Amino acid sequence: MSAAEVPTVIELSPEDVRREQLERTEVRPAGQKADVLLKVSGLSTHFFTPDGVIQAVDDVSFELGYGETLGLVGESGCGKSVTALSIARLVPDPPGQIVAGEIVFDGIDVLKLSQEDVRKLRGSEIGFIFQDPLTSLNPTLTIGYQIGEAIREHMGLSQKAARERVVDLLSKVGIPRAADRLNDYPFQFSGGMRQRVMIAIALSCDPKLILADEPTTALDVTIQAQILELIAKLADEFHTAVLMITHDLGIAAGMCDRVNVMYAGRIVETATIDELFDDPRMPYAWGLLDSLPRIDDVKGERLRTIEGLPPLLIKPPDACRFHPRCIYEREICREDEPELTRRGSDSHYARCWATEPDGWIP
Amino acid sequence: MITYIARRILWIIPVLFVVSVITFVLMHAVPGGPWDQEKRLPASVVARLNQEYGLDQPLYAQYINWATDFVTGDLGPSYRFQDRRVNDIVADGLMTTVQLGVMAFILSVVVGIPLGILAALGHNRWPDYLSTSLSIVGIATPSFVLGILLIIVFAVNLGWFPTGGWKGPETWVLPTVALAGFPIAVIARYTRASMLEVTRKDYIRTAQSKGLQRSAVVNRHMIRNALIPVVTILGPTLAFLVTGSFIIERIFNIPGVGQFYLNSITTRDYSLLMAMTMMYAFAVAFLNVVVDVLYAYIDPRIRYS
Amino acid sequence: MATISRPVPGTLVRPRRSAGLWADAWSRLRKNRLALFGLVLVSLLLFTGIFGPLLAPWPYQAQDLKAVAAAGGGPLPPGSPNHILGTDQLGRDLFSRLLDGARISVSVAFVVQLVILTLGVPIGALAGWFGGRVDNLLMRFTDIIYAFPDLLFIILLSVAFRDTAFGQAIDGLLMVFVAIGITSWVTVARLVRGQMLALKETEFVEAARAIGVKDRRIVTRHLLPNGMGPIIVAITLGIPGAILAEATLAYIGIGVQPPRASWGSLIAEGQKWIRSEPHLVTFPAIAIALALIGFTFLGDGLRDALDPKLKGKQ
Amino acid sequence: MTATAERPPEAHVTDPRNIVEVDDLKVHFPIRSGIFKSVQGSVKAVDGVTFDVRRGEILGLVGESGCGKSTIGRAMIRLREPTGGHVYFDGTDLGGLGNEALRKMRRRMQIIFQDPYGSLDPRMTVGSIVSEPLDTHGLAKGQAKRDRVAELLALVGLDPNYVQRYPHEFSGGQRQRIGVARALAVEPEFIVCDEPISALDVSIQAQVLNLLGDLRKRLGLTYLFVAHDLSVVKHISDRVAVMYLGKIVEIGPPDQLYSVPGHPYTRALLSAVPVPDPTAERKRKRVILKGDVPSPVNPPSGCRFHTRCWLYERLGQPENCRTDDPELTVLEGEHRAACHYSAEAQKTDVGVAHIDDRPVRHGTPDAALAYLAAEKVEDPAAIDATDSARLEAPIVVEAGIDEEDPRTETPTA
Repeated sequence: MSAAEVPTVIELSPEDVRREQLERTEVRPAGQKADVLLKVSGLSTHFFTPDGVIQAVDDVSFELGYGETLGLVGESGCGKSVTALSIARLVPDPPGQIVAGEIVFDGIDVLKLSQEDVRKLRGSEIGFIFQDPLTSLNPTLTIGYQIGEAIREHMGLSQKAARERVVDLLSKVGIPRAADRLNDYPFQFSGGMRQRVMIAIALSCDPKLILADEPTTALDVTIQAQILELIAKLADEFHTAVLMITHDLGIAAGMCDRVNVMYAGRIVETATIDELFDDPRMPYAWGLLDSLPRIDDVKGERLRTIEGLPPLLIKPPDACRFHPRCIYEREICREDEPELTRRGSDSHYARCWATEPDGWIP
Repeated sequence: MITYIARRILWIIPVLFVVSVITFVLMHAVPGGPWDQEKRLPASVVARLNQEYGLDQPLYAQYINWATDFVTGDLGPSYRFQDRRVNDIVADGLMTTVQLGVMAFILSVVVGIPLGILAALGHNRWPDYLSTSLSIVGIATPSFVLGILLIIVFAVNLGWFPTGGWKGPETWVLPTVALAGFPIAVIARYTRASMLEVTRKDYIRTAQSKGLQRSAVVNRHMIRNALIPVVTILGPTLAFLVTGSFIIERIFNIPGVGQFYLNSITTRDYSLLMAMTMMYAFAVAFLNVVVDVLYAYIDPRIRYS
Repeated sequence: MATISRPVPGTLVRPRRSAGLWADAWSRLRKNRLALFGLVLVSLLLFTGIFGPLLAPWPYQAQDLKAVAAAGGGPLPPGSPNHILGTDQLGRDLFSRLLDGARISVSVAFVVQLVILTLGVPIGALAGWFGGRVDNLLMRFTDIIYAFPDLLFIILLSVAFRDTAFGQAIDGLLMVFVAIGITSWVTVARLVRGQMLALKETEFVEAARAIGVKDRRIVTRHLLPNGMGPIIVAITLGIPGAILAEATLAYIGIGVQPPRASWGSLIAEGQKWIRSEPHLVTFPAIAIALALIGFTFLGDGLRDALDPKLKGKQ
Repeated sequence: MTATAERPPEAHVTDPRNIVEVDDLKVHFPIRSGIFKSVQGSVKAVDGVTFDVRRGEILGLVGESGCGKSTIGRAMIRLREPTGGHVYFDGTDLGGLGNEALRKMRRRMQIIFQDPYGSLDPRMTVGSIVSEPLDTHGLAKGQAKRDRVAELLALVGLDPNYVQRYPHEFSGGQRQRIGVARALAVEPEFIVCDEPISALDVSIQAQVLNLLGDLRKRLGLTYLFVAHDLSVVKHISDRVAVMYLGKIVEIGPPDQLYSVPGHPYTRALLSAVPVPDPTAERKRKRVILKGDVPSPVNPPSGCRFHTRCWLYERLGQPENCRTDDPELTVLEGEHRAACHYSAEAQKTDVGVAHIDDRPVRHGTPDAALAYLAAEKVEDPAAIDATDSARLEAPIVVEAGIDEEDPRTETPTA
């Protein structure tokens, strides 16, 4: 894809052009085409604020297969939510804008669709589960109405058939006495129950993809366990792919087949879940894993931490975005940005000079 | 919910009681009385009148007399218009004032809310600028100025409407518009701000993520939620319409009850003043209850708690 | 001096040094064109209110009978020699009278808000801080004041007291100011109470209590400074209401007495001449409008600039 | 303490090894409703809790939101007035202290809050925030105060030149450090850490956790560490207490409590915690609790957990779970649990199975550690409170607290 094809607002620097010229096919092994539900390539979403341009998502590429659960892991502000919103073109505009990239969902180029066609995709083919189930549900409409809305919009069911489907969905997500609760309002439910309602909304039209944006962050652990199990079970039952956005590596470990680690708007490592945990190839991922206190820790051991703070995305660091916090950095890290390159297996890629085959850390 | 309404309605009683006591005491505490008119009456006449109207009794006794009559629906005799009962005076003008207030209220809601919604939907584009300019004009123009301007332009210069009176629909237009100008502006501004606030809510993003049509997102998700805070300013708006109507009545020569209020104060027409105050206080308190109930109706979180 | 951990490397969240929230608010306000326009209007009003008599070409009550007689006995139109905005039928210079009106409006703004501040802030603060019975009592009381139809109550107070010793000791105009103040302090009291209640529950106030900071100091040092923003906004946005109330009362002949000129009474006088000399109404009306717009824009701008919702988030 | 002298002597005998003793503490919040706003009931946030905190230990307190853990923490330093029971701080009944005595006592006990945004006054500079405790207790004035503030900021790892800045200029982790500096200013003995890291990002959490651990070693502090994250609590605590619906259901040393939990709720919690290890996640035996936590207004009769208890179901719903509220009873040594069937609970392996076969610790690979050693690059894990060379290296404090610098008058001005 050339720079001219996408609506760009900012001028591309020579460095950007060079990056554009790199072959994307190298990033992902060939031969998976038929199974790919979602292919994101070179996605950049920027926010144009009075203080400057925030490069929330910058040159992000990944693929997601049918029925697969892919993790998108990173700290707050690393661009994982914006990535999800970009896929459904829900980034608030202004100030946000998708400035570059290509999103192919189920064979459709999402960024080329008209507003009306994207709308038809949302809710029917792509479902959303948001972080805070209290604020994400409309306080003044009954949950029966809120679940039925998308069904009536996309599936064209009759009032009665839609109602039946809502009751069915509600019992599927584990809400007791579903038929009696259709006319209740969100505030009459507990946090966990509200999130079940959100899941019912996301699943209401049998979508091919669910974008789950920190779906359990606002919940207690026992409720989190319920919700995670429910998502896993239903994703399996409905054969739905899930993009699981989380900051919690534990959740990723339990839920995902593959994981993308994001840092400062970039994907810095992508691997199967086992590869990431057994042989992480990027100091940021090491740091994340190291800094988690664990139930099987030896008591009193100091945690190895990542020093410093994530950068401001108005002016991200040059070259490798992690280098100011990295204790392994060398001159090249300050001068040139590493690409996502293959490590070990066809599914394992990392963006780090130090762990390149000819790097200083084998 | 029913206990809530009951509590609010019961609360009107002590409010009215305190309002009546304060007004009663204030009124009697100041010098002068209903008989101090252009020509001085002989002291003996004043004494006789005082005795006849019970004004020679101690203040608390007078209050009890008044309150007993008030509770039984007797507003007492007018001191100024000595051949008339206050009940009759009020009955004559009340409907006119109520009609004016209600029409102005409906006009401010029917114009103000859509104006605010349009402004928010066309945020930073011409509908916004148009609506905002209109509301600035509304806020910056006192009702008496608006009244005068309307008379000059539409009654005197264009001759479309009569300059005053209250004798049919064509006489209603200008006073209603003059009275509603300010509330329209306030409601429109408030609605706009509230709509813009709602636009940023998470549940709007949820609604969009369901792939609803824009009209559905706006109509079902945004407007209803945006109107909840707007309802809270309807109370003060109503109060403004109730108390502000007397000046419009004056400008347009409308035979409502408003004109009597000012008169009753200057002439110390105690019973008329009390009746007017109680009526206004009741109207304000009661309308506030109505607004709160409406609020609860729109917002299920309150309805069910 | 010993240390355990090293200073955290990495930058501050805000790369630029800022001089505190007030400075931040000011920089936000400066970017808001409407608010700046409001600020200009308000400054203009304050200036003319304070220095009006020095600027006025004539005393507000002086009658230029010669000019009136020369013009045929009626009011002079605007642009007349010596009378830039014309005169009324008594030959009094409209511009000078408008300046006097500005003085009255500025006094309303000040006196009324002073009454509101001295009554509303302490009472609201007490209710919010102590809660319980004090709070209940105050809130019931404000409910009652709310139920008084305020404009009528102001009329009742100012007319009824006009003839008392108190009313005669102070200016009739002052009486109106006090009456307006008495009817409008409850709004601020409620606001302050709400602020107090909310701030009382914040963790930084809890932290102060945990440290052992005395109650009085918590109120003065933590609660009031943090509650200040909304109070300032409420006061600013309350001023147009007070100016409007005064003008309305003056229009019906209550409060300011001739020969002094309030914008409201100017309109009432000019109304008789509206067909031949509309400027007698339009100029005071424009003056009122500019004052109301000025305070409203400034208040709106202040609200946006001080909005706590924008704080903490980037 | 003069205030205690006015009261009749207490029957309670305190153990000098304990810094805080909590005796049958209850904190209820009244609910008002109806036409006349009468009290209709109460939220029993803390409902009869007894435990001790030893000098120098870290007692972890875990539970889900609304279980009353934060309320206990606050009641222990009398930021909440208890409805019943007593809190003894170093032998003194806090409930019996008058205002002034309590104020003085506050020098000895402090709190660190969860929300790094809400816990710092946005209108005060960092300097005034940290020096407020010094002013309040008259601990330092003038130059001494400025030096002390700089020292405190350095202690928590902040650049002392930041005294004139405002909280909103800092990130969450840095703000939390300011909050720690404020708490340390009075040189307290006991600190309630109320979820101090749960609002922070993962990598920042570890920084603050290390800081708290280091400070405790260096200053000999005692913590009550309130958290909802079992892994964090295990990492830092000497003893752990688990709360459910206003009660402590299990308490004991982490080794025992995490490997042979005696309460079915503890097991359920353990099994619900996501483990950052895909192998363990696949292997673990989980119980997923049904439904939500019941309302603390009307807690269930008998054992409060029985409405959601998997063991209760497995044992065929024994009657005493519904009728008798179990007391905390000793399982082994200091390990106590409040369950009629703790023996059965301990027999299962529910929730803890994943701990067994975890030989590998993920994270920085050996090759990288070897590289660090060879290059003599500082490894963040190596920095420790016991690192004497580091402790003695003074922080060079530049302009900002220098008397001659015109930019800095009193930070508290």
